[in-house]
Amino acid sequence: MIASLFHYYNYWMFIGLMMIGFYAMMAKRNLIKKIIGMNIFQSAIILFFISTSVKGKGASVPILRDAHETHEAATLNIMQYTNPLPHVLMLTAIVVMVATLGVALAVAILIHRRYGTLDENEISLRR
Amino acid sequence: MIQKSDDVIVRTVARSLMPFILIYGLYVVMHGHYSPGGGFQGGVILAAGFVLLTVTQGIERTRQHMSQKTACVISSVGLLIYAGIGALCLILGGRYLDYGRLSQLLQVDQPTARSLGILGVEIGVALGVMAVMCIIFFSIFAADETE
Amino acid sequence: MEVTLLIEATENAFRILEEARSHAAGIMDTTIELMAEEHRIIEEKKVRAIFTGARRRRARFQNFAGTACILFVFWVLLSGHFDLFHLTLGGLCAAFVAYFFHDLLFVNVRVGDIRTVVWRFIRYIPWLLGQILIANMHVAALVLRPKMPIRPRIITFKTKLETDISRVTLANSITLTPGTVTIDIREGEFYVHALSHLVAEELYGGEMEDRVAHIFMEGDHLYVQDVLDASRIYETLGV
Amino acid sequence: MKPLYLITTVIVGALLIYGTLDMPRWGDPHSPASTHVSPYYLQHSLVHTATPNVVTAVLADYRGFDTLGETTVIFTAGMACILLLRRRRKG
Amino acid sequence: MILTFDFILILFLFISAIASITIKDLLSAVIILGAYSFFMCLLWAQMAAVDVAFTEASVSAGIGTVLFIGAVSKTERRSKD
Amino acid sequence: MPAENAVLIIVIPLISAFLVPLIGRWKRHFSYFCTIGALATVSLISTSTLLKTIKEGNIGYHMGGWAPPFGIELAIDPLNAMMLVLVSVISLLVAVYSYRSVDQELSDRMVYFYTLYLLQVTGFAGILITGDLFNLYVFLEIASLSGYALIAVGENGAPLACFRYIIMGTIGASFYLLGVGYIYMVTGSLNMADVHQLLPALYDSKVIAAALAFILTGLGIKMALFPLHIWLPDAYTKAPSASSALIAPLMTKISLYVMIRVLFYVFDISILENLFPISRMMVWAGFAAICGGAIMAMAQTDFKRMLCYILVAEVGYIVGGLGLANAVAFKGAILHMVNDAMMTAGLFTVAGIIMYKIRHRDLSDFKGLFQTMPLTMCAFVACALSIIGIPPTCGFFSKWYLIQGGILAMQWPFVGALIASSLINVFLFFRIMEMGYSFRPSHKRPMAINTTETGINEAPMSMVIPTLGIAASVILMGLYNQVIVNRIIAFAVPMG
Repeated sequence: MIASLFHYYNYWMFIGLMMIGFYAMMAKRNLIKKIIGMNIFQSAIILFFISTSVKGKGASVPILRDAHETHEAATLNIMQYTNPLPHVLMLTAIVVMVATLGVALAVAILIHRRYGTLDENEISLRR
Repeated sequence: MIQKSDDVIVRTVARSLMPFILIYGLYVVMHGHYSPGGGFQGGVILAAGFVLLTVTQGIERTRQHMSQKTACVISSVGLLIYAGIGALCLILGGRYLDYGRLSQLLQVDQPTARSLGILGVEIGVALGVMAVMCIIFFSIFAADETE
Repeated sequence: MEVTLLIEATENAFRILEEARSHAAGIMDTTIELMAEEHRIIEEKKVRAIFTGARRRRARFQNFAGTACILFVFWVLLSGHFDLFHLTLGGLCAAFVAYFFHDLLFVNVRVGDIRTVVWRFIRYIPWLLGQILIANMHVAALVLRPKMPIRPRIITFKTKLETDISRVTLANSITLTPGTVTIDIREGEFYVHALSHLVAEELYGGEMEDRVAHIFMEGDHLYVQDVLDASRIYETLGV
Repeated sequence: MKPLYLITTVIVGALLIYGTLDMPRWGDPHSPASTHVSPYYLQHSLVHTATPNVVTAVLADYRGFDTLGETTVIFTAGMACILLLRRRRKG
Repeated sequence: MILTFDFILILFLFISAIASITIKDLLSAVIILGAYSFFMCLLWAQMAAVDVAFTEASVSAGIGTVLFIGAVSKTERRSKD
Repeated sequence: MPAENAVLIIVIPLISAFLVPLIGRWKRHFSYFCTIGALATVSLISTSTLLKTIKEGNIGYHMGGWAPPFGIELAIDPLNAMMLVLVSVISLLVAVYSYRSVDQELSDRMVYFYTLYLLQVTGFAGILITGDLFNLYVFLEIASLSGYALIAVGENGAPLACFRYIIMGTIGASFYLLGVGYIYMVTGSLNMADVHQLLPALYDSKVIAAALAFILTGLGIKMALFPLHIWLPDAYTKAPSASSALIAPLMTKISLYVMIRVLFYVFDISILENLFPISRMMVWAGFAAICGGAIMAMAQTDFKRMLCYILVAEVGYIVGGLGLANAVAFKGAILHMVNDAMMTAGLFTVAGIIMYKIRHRDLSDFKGLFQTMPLTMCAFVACALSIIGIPPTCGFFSKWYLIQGGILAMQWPFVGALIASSLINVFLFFRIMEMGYSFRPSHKRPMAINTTETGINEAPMSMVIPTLGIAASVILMGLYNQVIVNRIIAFAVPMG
């Protein structure tokens, strides 16, 4: 159990962060708070993906050190570089995150223009 | 409406810092091959330069360099560069986004052609991201005024 | 009877004279006004010509070239790739940014000659570094003394500098010097936080302000540095 | 309503933790994620694309279509902001 | 892998995440969210994902926070929860 | 260049979406013609692709020339070729239809509306065509983001409804992404075909169970499966009529398609029995959705809102049909997916026309419409009969397959719910038709001002003709349903 805790703590950390964001998305009544929760939620998912790319001790940034590295040398050195694929995916996910953020904030401003408040309870009263 | 900052130090320093921010953004875009960075990061840094210009010099001054309309055009052009490079590869007889085909056009070997293709794509991405970030920023910050 | 007639005639004559004189004075006044107006218009035209015509174009080109050079040096410092391809890219980028944003680093409307300003600015830097060194020693001495005789205070003084850029240079120079921090500039009034009385004394002396004014060639004042420069010339002339 | 949300959160979290129990342990260099596809990129990116930064090579070339999509996402967000926040001209 | 550094970062992450969703002043919440993004970016840089960390630092901690501040200043600063 | 067709289907709307803001800056109305042109081309290309896949089999297009597990693959089989035709045709018809209502509702922002419209179609096409799990997420986000914007420009309550949709939709997409992450963790691949080969060895792993649960929940939110449907009625009711006519029929169907894709092409058909009682759960979810949707639909007085709840019920049919896990029900589910997209598109366009003419869409506003708007009501009747399931229309055949499948699988509650909801639909639509026939037009209505002597006051032809086209295709698809089932769907059914 202790061993598994040691091996998996990183996954569980991301799950904890994600649940904080998830709870804020559902339970908070202020719309900006919901968007903050959304941001936390999505970046925790990105943290999970990044943690799949880690390769133990000694693995470093996936930028080939020797710009003239031969094919064979690269094959030998695979363990020295972390896994680049999740990084690529998460670059995409970060951009998607900020795009969603922009649209959500625009809609929140639109709501504030119509109802004069951002609180869900007050909006349902003023409808 | 964003007025210009009333602190003369901030205003002047931000103004003279702006070209350096832009050149740093372009550096990040162009050196994505060798160091961390690339179109998105560079584009966002470029956009951050305009954000700095707006919050220090006021929105009127910024409009001389980047207005909502210009940003709209630039974003379309940036994305057209990306999609157009892909389509160019298609026209040259390869698969979509197969930059290796550009080697016939540029008279270089395949890996270099791919590297140049990546550079072109990154420039397109940077233009698009910069313009769109400016659009979002302007629309949110100028939300209560008429155009 | 004649006497009264004579008196009347004299009075009339005087009145006519008076009227003629006032008339003449009026004409003179309007002439002077008109001349002043003309003079002012010519002056204005001259000033506008400075800002719009060939000089402005020249200033713009100087700005563009200066910005491009500085940006290119910055690029080379960042890049670390010295092959032709990357240098060309850097040159293109620098030219691109400089073309669109040449009025940001330097102001387009300017009276003095930019080369002199740059040269004087470069000469200013060693003096500032020396000043910083001295102030460092000073503050270190203050702090290391067991009694720690620091007496923080905010001092204000009115500056005679006029342009934004010179004010900012002065403010940053003050901040760079240990022991003093510029908090705010409001309508020509500097608010500086100083560590002790002695540091403040130096500020009131105003040498730094004079030197900054000298860099940016701000007229109307006689500056210490100008006198020093001139004295050297007179020395060489042997006057 | 709040307890309901809390219960949902706990259930989702528990399901996620249940899923992690069979995963390769953290930082394992021999996990499938690090051995199936990604070594190919590390080996070949320099030969194929002359780009030492593997992330850039994968981003713009091997998975270039993803990046096109992602740029389109950003473009969509920009158009959406204009569409939503633009106000009619007065007069 | 510097384990202590990792733990401290994760601790900060949790603190800032909880703080940003509980604080009632929205502007502070947004700034704390920026700090959260920044800690996240440090954590990723520590996991050797430099590109992603760079992107997060510029996109999420930079522009994202600016957009949030814009939205808060255009709407309202107080929140009831 | 036949293989290039696959990528052109995505690239043409994409490039024209980038061109539309530039052209629209020059002449505003050209954006509309540009949209029409792009969508017409896409319809032609996708039709030819469908014919080609039927004749020659599946197409795999390797993006950038990289072989599948390393690059991104576009995979076309008869099922998604058919969906592509459906999407492109419906979006073309709705685009033609949309001009008048967009001009009325948001004339000054028309350019951006059509840009987002094209991006929406791009997103749909990308979701359908891609063979990569992560690429699917990217296109899902394109479709969702443009959908949010198209919905939020609607009438008064639209931004609030849209905000709920954004929150729910983001949770859904993030759950999908998490599921993909879990799959990637244990397989190391993102290509669907590759994962399909790697997965069977891992079926007893807890990771895969959690991944499947998260993917299905995420897609459930996107397709508005019953307990997760709460965002749908508000959002689609308040949306502008042009965007609701595009998004409402297609978004749910596309999510359903992704679910089919994930369940049967990424996972295996055996997952339905082996992993946990997932098929049982799907049938019950479908049952709950049918009951909930039908009952809520009865309580509505707003026509568009009623349609939204019917949509929820229809999603229930398809999910339940997939859960029945036999060939007949599967055919029925896929056929119903296609049919339902057509008939809901028809009904939403009719709702848009009524909205355009009368500015109201309460059920009471249908009074006397058969006299004033005969063509529109003709289309309405065709689509309504199809929703109810009356023989010559296509809705009957898919329901017939579904009921057969239910009987084969001995799922009596599901069959009962199907029949009951058909009866409820009879009640709902015959009430409207009765109103349309028997009552005189009410006088308080603003449109009754300029009726001609015959009393006909039809909407503009650019709106009516696409609606009639959809109605005609509803009937045609009913008549030729054997062809569709035997030639196309039979290839897609995994259990033969």
